[in-house]
Amino acid sequence: MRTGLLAAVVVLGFVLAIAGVHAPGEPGSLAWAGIALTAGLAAWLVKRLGDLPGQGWQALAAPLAFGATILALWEVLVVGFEVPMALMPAPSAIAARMASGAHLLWQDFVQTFLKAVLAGYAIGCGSGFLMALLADRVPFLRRGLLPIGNLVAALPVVGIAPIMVMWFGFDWPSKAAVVVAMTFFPMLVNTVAGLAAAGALERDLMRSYAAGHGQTLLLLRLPAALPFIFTALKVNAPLALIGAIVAEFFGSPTTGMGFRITTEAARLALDMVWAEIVVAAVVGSAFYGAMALIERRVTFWHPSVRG
Amino acid sequence: MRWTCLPRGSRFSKCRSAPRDSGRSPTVAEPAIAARNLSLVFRTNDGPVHALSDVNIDIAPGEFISLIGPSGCGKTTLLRVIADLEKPTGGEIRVNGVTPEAARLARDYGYVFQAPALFPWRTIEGNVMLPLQIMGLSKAERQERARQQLALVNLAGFERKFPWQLSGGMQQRASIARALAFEPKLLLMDEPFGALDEIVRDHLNEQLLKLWATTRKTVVFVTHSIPEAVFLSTRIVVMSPRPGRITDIVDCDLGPDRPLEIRETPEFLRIAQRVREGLRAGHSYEG
Amino acid sequence: MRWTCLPRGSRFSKCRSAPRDSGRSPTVAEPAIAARNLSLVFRTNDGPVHALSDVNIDIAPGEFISLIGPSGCGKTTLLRVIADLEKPTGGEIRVNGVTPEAARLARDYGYVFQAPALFPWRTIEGNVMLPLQIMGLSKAERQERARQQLALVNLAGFERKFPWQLSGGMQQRASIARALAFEPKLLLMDEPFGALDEIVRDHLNEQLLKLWATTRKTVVFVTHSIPEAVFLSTRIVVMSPRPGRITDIVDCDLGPDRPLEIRETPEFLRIAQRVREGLRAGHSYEG
Amino acid sequence: MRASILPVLTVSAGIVVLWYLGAVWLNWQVVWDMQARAGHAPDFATMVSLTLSHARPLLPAPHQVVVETWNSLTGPPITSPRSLVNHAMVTLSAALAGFGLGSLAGVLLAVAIIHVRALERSLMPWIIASQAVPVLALAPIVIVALGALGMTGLMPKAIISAYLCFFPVAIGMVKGLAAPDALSRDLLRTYSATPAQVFWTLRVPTSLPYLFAGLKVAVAAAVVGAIVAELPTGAQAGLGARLLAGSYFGQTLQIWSALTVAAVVSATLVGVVGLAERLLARRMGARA
Amino acid sequence: QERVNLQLKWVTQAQFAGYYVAQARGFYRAANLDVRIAPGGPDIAPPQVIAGNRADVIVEWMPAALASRERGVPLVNIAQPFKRSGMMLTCRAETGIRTPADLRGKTLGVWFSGNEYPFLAWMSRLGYPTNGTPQGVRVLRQGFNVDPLLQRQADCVSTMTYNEYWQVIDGGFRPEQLQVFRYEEQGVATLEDGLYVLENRLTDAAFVARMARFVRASMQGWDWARQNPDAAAQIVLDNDASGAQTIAHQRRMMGEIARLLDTEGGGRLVQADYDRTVQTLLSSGGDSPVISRAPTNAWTHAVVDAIR
Ligand SMILES: Nc1ncnc2c1ncn2[C@@H]1O[C@H](COP(=O)(O)OP(=O)(O)OP(=O)(O)O)[C@@H](O)[C@H]1O
Ligand SMILES: Nc1ncnc2c1ncn2[C@@H]1O[C@H](COP(=O)(O)OP(=O)(O)OP(=O)(O)O)[C@@H](O)[C@H]1O
Ligand SMILES: Cc1ncc(C[n+]2csc(CCO)c2C)c(N)n1
Ligand SMILES: [Mg+2]
Ligand SMILES: [Mg+2]
Repeated sequence: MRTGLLAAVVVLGFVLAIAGVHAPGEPGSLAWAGIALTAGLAAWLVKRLGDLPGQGWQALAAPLAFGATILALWEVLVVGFEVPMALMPAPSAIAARMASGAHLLWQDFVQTFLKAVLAGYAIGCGSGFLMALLADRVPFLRRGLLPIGNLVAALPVVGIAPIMVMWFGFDWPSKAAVVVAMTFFPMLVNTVAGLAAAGALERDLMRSYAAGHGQTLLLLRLPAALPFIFTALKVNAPLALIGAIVAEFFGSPTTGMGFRITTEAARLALDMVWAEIVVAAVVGSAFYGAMALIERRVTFWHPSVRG
Repeated sequence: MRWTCLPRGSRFSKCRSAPRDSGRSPTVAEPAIAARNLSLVFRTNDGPVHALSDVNIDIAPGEFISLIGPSGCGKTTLLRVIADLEKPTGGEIRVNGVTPEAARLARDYGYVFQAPALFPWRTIEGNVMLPLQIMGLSKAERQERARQQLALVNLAGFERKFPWQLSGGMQQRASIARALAFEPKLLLMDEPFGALDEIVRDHLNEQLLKLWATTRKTVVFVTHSIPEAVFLSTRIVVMSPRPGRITDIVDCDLGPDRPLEIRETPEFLRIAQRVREGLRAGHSYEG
Repeated sequence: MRWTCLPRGSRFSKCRSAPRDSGRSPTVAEPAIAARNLSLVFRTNDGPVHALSDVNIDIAPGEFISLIGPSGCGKTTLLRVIADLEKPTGGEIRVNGVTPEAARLARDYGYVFQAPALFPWRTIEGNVMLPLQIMGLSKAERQERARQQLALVNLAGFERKFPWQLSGGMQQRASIARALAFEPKLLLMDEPFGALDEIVRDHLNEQLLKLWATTRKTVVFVTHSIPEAVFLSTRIVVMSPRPGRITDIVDCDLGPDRPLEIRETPEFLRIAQRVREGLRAGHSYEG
Repeated sequence: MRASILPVLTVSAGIVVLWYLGAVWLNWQVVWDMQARAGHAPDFATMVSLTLSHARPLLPAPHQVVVETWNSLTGPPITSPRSLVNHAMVTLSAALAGFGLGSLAGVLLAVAIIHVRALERSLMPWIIASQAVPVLALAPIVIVALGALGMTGLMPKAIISAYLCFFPVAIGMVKGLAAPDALSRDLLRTYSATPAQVFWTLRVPTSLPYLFAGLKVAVAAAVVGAIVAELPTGAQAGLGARLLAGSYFGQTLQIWSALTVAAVVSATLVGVVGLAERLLARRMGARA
Repeated sequence: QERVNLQLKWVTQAQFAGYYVAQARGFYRAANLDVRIAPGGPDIAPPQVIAGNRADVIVEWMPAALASRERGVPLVNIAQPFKRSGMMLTCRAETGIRTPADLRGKTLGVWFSGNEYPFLAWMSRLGYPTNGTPQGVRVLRQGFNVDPLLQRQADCVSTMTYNEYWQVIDGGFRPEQLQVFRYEEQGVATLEDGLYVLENRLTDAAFVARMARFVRASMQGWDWARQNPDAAAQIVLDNDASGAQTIAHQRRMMGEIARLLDTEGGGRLVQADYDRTVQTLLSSGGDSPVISRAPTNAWTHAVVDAIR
């Protein structure tokens, strides 16, 4: 109840502030004091919302309130101090641009995420995983392949992106290849660590059944490794997106989020740049969220999930 | 393999100690387990630990052997060596005429560990079905056998629970069901009934005895309960610690039919007393 | 707090059953533990589990209470509720006149879990010192106490080993040493001696009794061994499962001095028999 | 250690053979075109040798990379801008600073998240969102903004590098710090241990495998971050500058030698983290 | 000495030789200036740098400068050392491309990031859509180099007379195997490398005077560089911190750069060139035109006039 009242005050405060800065004339020091007070109240609100029990909408309330506060402050500060668009556009300008450039944003999303990121992520995580299994299966390879895997997989994007463009052309496959290179290593390292996580007694049990390597893997060691594997899947989700976007910097067709960001940035159309960034952030978070959700369902037994 | 013990009452004393260094059972053709001068030393950061030293024993097929001895004397280690979970550092061991490794690969062992070792991501039923799945049984048969075994250990109704939702004793019973479900030739049980109350324990003792009597599996059984050892075994191996070694092997010819009431008979008590003395002798707490 | 039981031989029967729903000890001013209509229901994926139902008991300071009952009847759960590790879903419980949480925050509890729960990255000594470290004792004192307690459970010489280098029983003893080292007001012990052989067990029983007699701690003790319960306790609480509830509370007025030989006395055997009957009555295996 | 030399050599040998085959195959077309334009029609052996010595190959032959790397490492004096050692040091220092900052930030963040539930809920989604923001696109803005705050030189690069590497540490650490089993947590609960005590005696030791997996990923990411951050600073020095200049002038060999050095730097750092992990594990009584 | 921070558009190379020469030969010092030259790179937008107050003056191409102006960074051209455009489209002759009409249906590498407008203007003049339809051309965003041409991923790529063209030659092509289209000759040239400052600072007479000295010393540097190309190339090389440049390439570049310069004019912007640039940009069309209306006050002669 008190929280509701607080929320209402904060919303009213920000509405007034935004209207104030958009109105002609310089905001006075009194106005700034009001804005500072509203921001303080907003922080308190976020804290209260974060302490709410429950799993449903309550879990979303805090981050949303936090985000809305940041956006409101951003709008007020950028408009209030008349920061040029070339340095930092206001959220309202970004929103307007997102609406007017929706078809371009969609086209770029298809090119970068649906094609390059998804393909690269699947192949990269898959191959890191398989490499870990292979190294685990053949001790000889473990000792030989892992150091070299480290070597190859720790290559910087900036270096491989131009080479991938040379090898795989300008379209999305070269971006996917970069994503593969970026996501491979986290998956390799985490899977190797995870495969070592099964308990000694449980291994002995499988041994006493003369379970084959594959059976032990499938029935014991992979389930025990899942928390690690999901850590990699989660880390890789935003990483893959960054990789694809950065790779487009080194040659691309004339669509794609990275293409748009760099060309528009050079023209100082920062509203469009931020529109793409918003899309990237939303897509990256959703991708991560999806992985986290699957993790909760699959590793329900792990203490970190059971609580 | 025939039952080698004499029928009840045919001899005056049914309890006889075998000479220490040849733990040979009277009429053994090919022993199920044969250990010769077995020893095992663990290397640790602060010096070696002599977990087994010069262990000699022959176990005939179909025997029910109990290992008894003070905590830390090497009972678990001996079981682990038999099951090929630990390599001896000296001596020799054969299981069914082959190495422990070959026996393990032939899936001869059913091992009940001292701790339950259930997989948290599997339901109780899933845990009991684990070895059956590994042996490649059909799903229907797996479920049928798991159901039976869970009923045997009185866990019917808990099939769909996860291990952390069970009490300690229930987890241990689930782990017993898991080892029984898969009907191994050789049953290795490490204090399987330690966490159970007297009544369940008696019940499971009877069940185990029945199972053993009908299937004639070879059983190696670790327990701390002298009455339990006497009630179940054909022979009782008494061990003593540091270095872990066999101090006595007590024959226990109570015959195959053992109602619970046998525990009040003088023969029973005499054997128990003998084991108790052996145990006390090898113990550092005496006096 | 004075010892409330009558001296030996002053009454005909030293064993008396308390009425079921008022488990009040005769002369209690402020009970160390008071439970009223305590109940606890676990919600699980396939329906609720009634782990505790309508539990009423008063435990006087300085009492030694044993909980006994079939596997899964809620002994561990009751202990966990007392220790504020589980919140009851109904009823009320006070510990030393305050809530379990307040008692926990006052560091009144020493809890020996059913499983050893040793930290694998700490040596045995490090594990025993853990609570002392948390209580903020000086390093020298920590080491001194750990040494003492490890000697008490006969683990001298294993200070620098890691838990996985110990046998099951040794791990359990380490966990007992850990709980004793920190000298809590209230000792909660969940089958502490389950994995120990008779002789160590007897030894530790005596030690525990000595400790209890000198310090007059309140002890709540879970065991599956009826003789152990009778030997140690001032009262024995018999529980039965599904829903977990108290079926009987058996007084056990054997007085403070209890040599091991007391276990052969008729009074002892009578109490044991009574507990056994209570246990059997609440059990689903009867017949 | 010695046991791994033979396998490494064997696998390396296999890779080198594949690499040579790949070089011939990938460069064939370009070399053939070039020869054709010059009016030559070389035979197979000549073609093979040409594909392995082409100056602007799609895939340079291993020996070309080795020679180029060796020359640029040992040829010019270490202080000269032509020396790869010089560039590697520039990148390494930024990467190490970034790794230090980033892993510290990651750990602190994880600690905060584990202890303050409100933080996890309000902050975590935004941190994840921030990770999906393409650094390279924002790097110029970041550099300009930090420059306005008076930060130049190593710091901006270290910050971008830290930004890339704190995430794997934070995610792994959040998992690891939450990984202690219920029984161990209950034990400390009965002692009424303070959150700090639970943290140091239980959560930290349990989280170490997760932490080290995260650190290994992070240290590699730190190198990538430092390299990426070198571009908007004018790409003057560092392996990133070399990569870019090589790319700009079509000096494939230069790219590959810079890549090789970058990979060796990363792998060495990953190796050092792995070594630290093993040493620590041994102290904590891990089984051999 | 007064400080001047100069932000270049690209990495250290002979394209900026005049500034490096002026510094190395002491022309700036003689003009009582302490000039700090910051090299650029593919993701440095000089207008952003100057808007963030990290530079006093920048080297920029006019399309990008005018675009910034429309987006709130009021850049003003104070001098234009480069008179001609060095940009061209270079095609492999074997593709059969001879005239602009042959470009239909071909794959072309184009620099974006503000450098695409002359190209777009040209295509819209030719009437070719650039969205990949068969009636038009397929456009690739070209990376930093000419590899797409060498590896036949593109039929034509963008090159500068002084730089990328020679990389194509080094890549094994003889000039007669190439077909080049200079933007100058296609009538869509835009002004390159000019000096720009923020408009509001020009109200400060002291700043104008400082810039005047700066421009004069820079033009002195260009003059010297044009007359001593080899020495200028060496000076550039000495300033290359990446260590990736070669002397041969820089000498050749210096030679070509010299042809684009206008040192006699002292850096004075010719209004006709400016008007042509604006015209070209306005005709480049598309959904997102670089400038939507003719800018005002985007250049001034105040600084070059102050030199005298
Ligand atoms: N992995 C190991 N490394 C080092 N020492 C070990 C290891 N495993 C067991 N030991 C030591 O070997 C000895 C025998 O251990 P074992 O587990 O066989 O005893 P146990 O007879 O089963 O005892 P309990 O009845 O307590 O389970 C003990 O002293 C123990 O410390
Ligand atoms: N976390 C849990 N979730 C669901 N059910 C649980 C949970 N913990 C215990 N139970 C159930 O509560 C009941 C009582 O368990 P508890 O552990 O108290 O038994 P116990 O008397 O200690 O048995 P034992 O002697 O076998 O240790 C059991 O039926 C068990 O399945
Ligand atoms: C990504 C990228 N964008 C633009 C250019 C074009 N460019 C910027 S400065 C300059 C002068 C030539 O050296 C040229 C052509 C490029 N090369 N790479
Ligand atoms: Mg054992
Ligand atoms: Mg229990």
